[in-house]
Amino acid sequence: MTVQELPGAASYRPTPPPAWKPRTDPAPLLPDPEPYRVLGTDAAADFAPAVLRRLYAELVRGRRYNTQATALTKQGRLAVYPSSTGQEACEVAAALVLEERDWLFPSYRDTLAAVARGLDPVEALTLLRGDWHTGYDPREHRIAPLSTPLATQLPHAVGLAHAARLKGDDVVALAMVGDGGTSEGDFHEALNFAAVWQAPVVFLVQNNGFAISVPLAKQTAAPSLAHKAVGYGMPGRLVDGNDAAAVHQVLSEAVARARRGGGPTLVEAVTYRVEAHTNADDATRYRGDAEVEAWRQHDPIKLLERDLTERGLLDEDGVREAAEQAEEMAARLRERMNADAELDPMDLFAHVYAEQTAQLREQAAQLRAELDAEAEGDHR
Amino acid sequence: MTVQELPGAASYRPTPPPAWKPRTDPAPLLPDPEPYRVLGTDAAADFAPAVLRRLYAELVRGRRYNTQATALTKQGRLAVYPSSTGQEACEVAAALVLEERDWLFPSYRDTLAAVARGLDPVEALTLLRGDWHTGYDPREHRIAPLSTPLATQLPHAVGLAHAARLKGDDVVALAMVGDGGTSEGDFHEALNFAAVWQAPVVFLVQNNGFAISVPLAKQTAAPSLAHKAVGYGMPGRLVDGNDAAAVHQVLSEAVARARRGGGPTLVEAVTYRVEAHTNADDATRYRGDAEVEAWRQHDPIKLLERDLTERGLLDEDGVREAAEQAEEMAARLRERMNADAELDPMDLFAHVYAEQTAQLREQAAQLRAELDAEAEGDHR
Amino acid sequence: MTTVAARQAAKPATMAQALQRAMRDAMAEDPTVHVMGEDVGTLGGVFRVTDGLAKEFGEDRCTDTPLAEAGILGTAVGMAMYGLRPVVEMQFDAFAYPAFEQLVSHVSRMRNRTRGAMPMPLVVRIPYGGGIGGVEHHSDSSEVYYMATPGLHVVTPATVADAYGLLRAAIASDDPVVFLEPKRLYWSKSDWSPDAPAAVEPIGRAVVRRSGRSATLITYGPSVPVCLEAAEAAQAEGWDLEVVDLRSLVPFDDETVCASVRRTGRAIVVHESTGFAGPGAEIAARVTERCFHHLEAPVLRVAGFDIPYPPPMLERHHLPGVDRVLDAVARLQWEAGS
Amino acid sequence: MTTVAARQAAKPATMAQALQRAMRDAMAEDPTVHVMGEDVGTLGGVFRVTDGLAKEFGEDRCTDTPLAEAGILGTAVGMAMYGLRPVVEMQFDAFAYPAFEQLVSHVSRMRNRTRGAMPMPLVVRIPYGGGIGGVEHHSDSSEVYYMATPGLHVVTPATVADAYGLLRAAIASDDPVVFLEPKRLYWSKSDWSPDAPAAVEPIGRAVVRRSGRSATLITYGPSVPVCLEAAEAAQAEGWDLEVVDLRSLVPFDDETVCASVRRTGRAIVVHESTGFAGPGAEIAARVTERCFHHLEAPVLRVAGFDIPYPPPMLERHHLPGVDRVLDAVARLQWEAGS
Ligand SMILES: Cc1ncc(C[n+]2csc(CCOP(=O)(O)OP(=O)(O)O)c2C)c(N)n1
Ligand SMILES: Cc1ncc(C[n+]2csc(CCOP(=O)(O)OP(=O)(O)O)c2C)c(N)n1
Ligand SMILES: [Mg+2]
Ligand SMILES: [Mg+2]
Repeated sequence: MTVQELPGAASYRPTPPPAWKPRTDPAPLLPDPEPYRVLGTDAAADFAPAVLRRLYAELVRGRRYNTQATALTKQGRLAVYPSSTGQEACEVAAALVLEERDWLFPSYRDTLAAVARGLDPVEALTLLRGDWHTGYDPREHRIAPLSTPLATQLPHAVGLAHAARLKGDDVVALAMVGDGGTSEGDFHEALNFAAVWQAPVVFLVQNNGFAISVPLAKQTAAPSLAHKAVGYGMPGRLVDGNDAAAVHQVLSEAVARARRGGGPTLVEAVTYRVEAHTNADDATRYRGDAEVEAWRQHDPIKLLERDLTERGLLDEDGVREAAEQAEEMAARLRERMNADAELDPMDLFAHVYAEQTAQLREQAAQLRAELDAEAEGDHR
Repeated sequence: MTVQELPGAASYRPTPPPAWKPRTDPAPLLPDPEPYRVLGTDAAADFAPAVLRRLYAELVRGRRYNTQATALTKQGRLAVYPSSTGQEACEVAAALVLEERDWLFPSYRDTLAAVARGLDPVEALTLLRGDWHTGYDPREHRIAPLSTPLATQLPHAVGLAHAARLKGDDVVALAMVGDGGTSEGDFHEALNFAAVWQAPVVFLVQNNGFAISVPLAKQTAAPSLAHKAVGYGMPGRLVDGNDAAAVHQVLSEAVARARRGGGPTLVEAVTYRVEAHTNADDATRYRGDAEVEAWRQHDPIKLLERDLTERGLLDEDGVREAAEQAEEMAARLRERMNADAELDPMDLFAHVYAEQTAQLREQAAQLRAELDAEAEGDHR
Repeated sequence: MTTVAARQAAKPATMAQALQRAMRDAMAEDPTVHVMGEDVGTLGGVFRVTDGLAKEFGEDRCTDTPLAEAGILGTAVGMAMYGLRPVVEMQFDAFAYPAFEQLVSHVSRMRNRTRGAMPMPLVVRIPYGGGIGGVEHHSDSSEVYYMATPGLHVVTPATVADAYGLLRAAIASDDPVVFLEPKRLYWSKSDWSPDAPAAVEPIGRAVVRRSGRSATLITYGPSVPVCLEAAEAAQAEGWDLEVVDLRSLVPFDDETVCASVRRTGRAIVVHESTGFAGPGAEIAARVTERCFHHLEAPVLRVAGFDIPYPPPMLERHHLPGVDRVLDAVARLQWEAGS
Repeated sequence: MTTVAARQAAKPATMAQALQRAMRDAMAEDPTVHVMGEDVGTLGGVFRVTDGLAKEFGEDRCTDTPLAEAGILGTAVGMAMYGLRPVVEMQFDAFAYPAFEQLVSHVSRMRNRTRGAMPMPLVVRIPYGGGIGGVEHHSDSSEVYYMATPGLHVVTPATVADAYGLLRAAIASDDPVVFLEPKRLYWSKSDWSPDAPAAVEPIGRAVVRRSGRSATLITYGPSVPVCLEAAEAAQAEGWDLEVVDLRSLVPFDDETVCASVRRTGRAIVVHESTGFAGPGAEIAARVTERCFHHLEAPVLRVAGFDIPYPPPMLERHHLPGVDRVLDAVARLQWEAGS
């Protein structure tokens, strides 16, 4: 059986209008008009307490990670940091819904998702510290390289998921992108390939209201970003991105669907970027405090904390414990990031090709000579 | 009032989920489940007879144009010809719904649309004859250059329509693309810009079942291509692309909507490419005769002829007259295309820049010398 | 254009400010000039080069677009077709690549395709080059891709005054111009008055930034200050270096460059871009073709290594600095000749 | 790999057939090799280069993709990340431009980015060049864009045997290879057996196609036959020309090229691509750097003019033909030297 013959892929057949047949029913593909919520609703009662507790611990750690990383930029220990403060529910849920064999394709903002998946935070921050581009082995962690060209990681996720499926491996890829990234052609092409190939991919759009300074209203006129799904023939789901339980549930369902051969899903998580775009950005230029304040009231940690507390799943000790663990992580991170990275300039030539070309050997020799001269202090 | 403040553009505002407000209603954006039809339905009775007659004459001429152009490839008078035989209803309707001040953005297959709009067929065929790229002044005819990179003309149409609107000109752009072209990133980006800017553009997708050899089922898994519209926040319309009256009506409505500031529309016309992709293609490699035969029964000329005849709007004389006019056009075209194109090789350097650079002057002099030597027969 | 009375005194200004002023003046003079790109409106651009334009001219003249570079350039093509003069900003060098097809397949060919009937008077502004500690994809020197594409002009300023003058000339040009802005010179300052550039020549002329007799350094953009510094340092070692700032890579000013090389008999091309098939290849090849018998030594190239742009902590080893230029000067076979 | 017994007798074959055979053999030997692109499956490609592969190996191994070049290359990247070896077909040169960002920003940098942890063993096959009467956008020589991008190999065959050998080598390579197929040589024929290429060297070696003492023609791909013909014609005028077929533009075989130029003392680079910042610029510059004191004349370039590719009826004036090569040979300052 080829992929083209798998269910779903071929449902759209050109037939002469005289015999026009009903094609894929669009109705089930359309998102609900309201973002799905769990916390504060009846659905919360059914939610596994262990998962909620795990989410809580990770959210608290995640927030601390964000503030620590931002602090490191001020100390010159990171070149730049795009914070996901306020978006931790998405970051953490994306990591937790995956099995070890699955793959995560983060966007440039999603170091936290990588860390929540278990990646060493120092390795996750290598790109942003500036000692190398990718600080980890993507295959070891099944986390694609963090990289800045927006939406370009989405076709990678589709190709990888497709390859895994061709090989018969039970692997799902979860790919993250921002609201701004949905405007790129790569978003379109990735979703289309995924649907045609029925690849086991989940696309998670974090709609945080802005692409740097550009608000969503200048990015799209769609009813919601999730509505884009129907145009590819995949289901679109809209979820409250600050409700960790809801994001976890919607993503889990999408992952399960992909795993059982049901094809891709597009999930739009409505959230908000509480901090500036990066430490280098001045958000006051394009938005007011009132909007930010409103979103701070809808904070993912507060939402979950309230629910857990009300249901007796979290007490003061639990809160303190989570905070302490987060503080420990931050202290370790601070300490390790304060150590200077060990760098070998000759690495510049080491990995351009599998085998160094004669041309690069010449250039490496030149740099070697320069470094030696510099070391001997006899260079100009 | 800036464009961003115009109605529609800003309807999608990020608001915190606690105060989630109803956004653009997706329901009116969704296409009907069946392609819209006029001929053979009650709607035909309401249709202006003059328009139907005009459509008929143009369809007959268009078909003859297609067969003539294909014949010219066999005689070596055209480098290549992508025929729109079977798709004449779309080609002709696209041309007729526009006012003189409007702009047409054809895809590479749509020389017929350009001709139906009034362009000299020899000028329209210049690209395919090979004496130059664009054989006409796009501004004089308000027809963008016919060009092969698929879907790249769509953002041009959006930019032009947007510019006209900024200038306060009452101009609509109609852009054509194939089903295959909808997979390109440029399609996505163009539709998104159009919707955000509420540009007066109509996108006409001719879904003719194939992109060269690739059938629609390998191109998309969407319920229909028209369903892509909702993801951009514009209406999607599905129409029987062989029903000239239906295409004319749906496009007219979309043009009118664009003209009154209502923004862009995506129209999918379901049709069929009856001939091979081009004269160089062998369609038997990828599809059977039965499918082609079924579509021949749903021929746009036959459909319209039947309707007109039944309603007494066309008799044998009318049929003959249309055929004669078409034959005349073909004879003139044949004759003119049989004359060798007049070419000046020095034109190669004439239009690269507004002012020839010194570098090109050098190179032009080199070619001049070569040509002179060649003329004197003293070159090697 | 400006009267003597209206002339402003020269004051310290950054290159970013001069660029902003160039757009502002062009927009004020010509209502068909439109600025567009990601974050160019409300924010004023991530480098603040478009600061204040949206406020002064409205969002329809300085527009925050959706995040899609092919769409930005593609719609700009359509706007130019209707008679506007779009000035497009690509946020960073590597983020211009999605627009490559529109640039190569349409922008560069539209005039030629239509036998001059449909010119493409648009400017693509691209902040380029390294030295600012940017993470991957934020420091590319992509000029050779554009140089190798007939139909485009390719221009890059090295001084505050040229930033203004060249951008005005680019916007005024009836042909498409890829306008490369050296990121690390954005904050370079010099005394400058917006009136001065009335004297700036149209696109296509190189300028001798420093006269010398021993050898010619041919360079442009971010490497101009490096070469000037190297020339100063070389003085101590007995070399009197001439520095030519190309300003325009296309068209190429053979006249100025060759006049210098014929005088000095030795030349080095210096740029940040990778060397292999980089801009220096063309420059060295054409100078050699034209000045062969004046050359005492082969034209050398000092360029970035032939590697992907390095991470911030290693970029100083990649970028051609003063020492690397001086090393090359030393290799110019001084024993051989004059 | 093949035993002597299994060797097949050489028979006339076209370059297109040899390329098809290379993919077929690679797919048969290695189940991770996947062919993908527009129309490569059922149709066998618009040039029939993938003819029969889908039938033999199934549509999952030779896949008709949706019509989106960035998507094709982008998904191929993901497939390579999972351990496959995708062989991607771009239908024509100019239609590879939409994939430019994926190629430059990811394919070329992935190995370096991950310190070797994630190699990109993929091949991008691109039919390129003119001379087939193609309409606009169907005849570009885009090789310099790829040469200027570190991390890519760039390869192009000129013979039927090399078409097989180089494509096998490209598919076997652990690095990304841009494999440029000269369209107008697709139907060129020669006696060839699929066994022979066992002897073909790995990527990176040029070959002397014709020995000579007077001057070296450095060329590749579609211009190789032109140069060989020119060399024959030159014989009559008393010039004994050597012809070097580069085969691999990256890595560049300085050894073979420079050995030849040092011997002959004169060199001309010949290619279809536009000259300005074209491949010949690098070749001329590096040959000059390395062989300066052996050169009796500057290295000349015979290239396409610096214009957008012409319409079919005018392309013969643009393409470097035998006459233009001979004119350049005549300009090699014969009075000056040896
Ligand atoms: C292809 C590309 N274009 C432009 C940029 C510059 N840029 C970096 S982040 C950003 C905004 C991204 O917005 P969004 O996708 O909403 O993600 P968010 O920053 O909100 O997480 C832009 C324009 C880029 N990184 N890549
Ligand atoms: C960007 C680009 N990629 C590939 C091609 C090669 N090509 C020419 S026509 C065609 C198929 C187009 O199919 P569709 O969009 O459905 O239009 P149709 O031919 O059916 O009118 C392809 C792949 C091209 N012209 N442009
Ligand atoms: Mg965002
Ligand atoms: Mg089609």
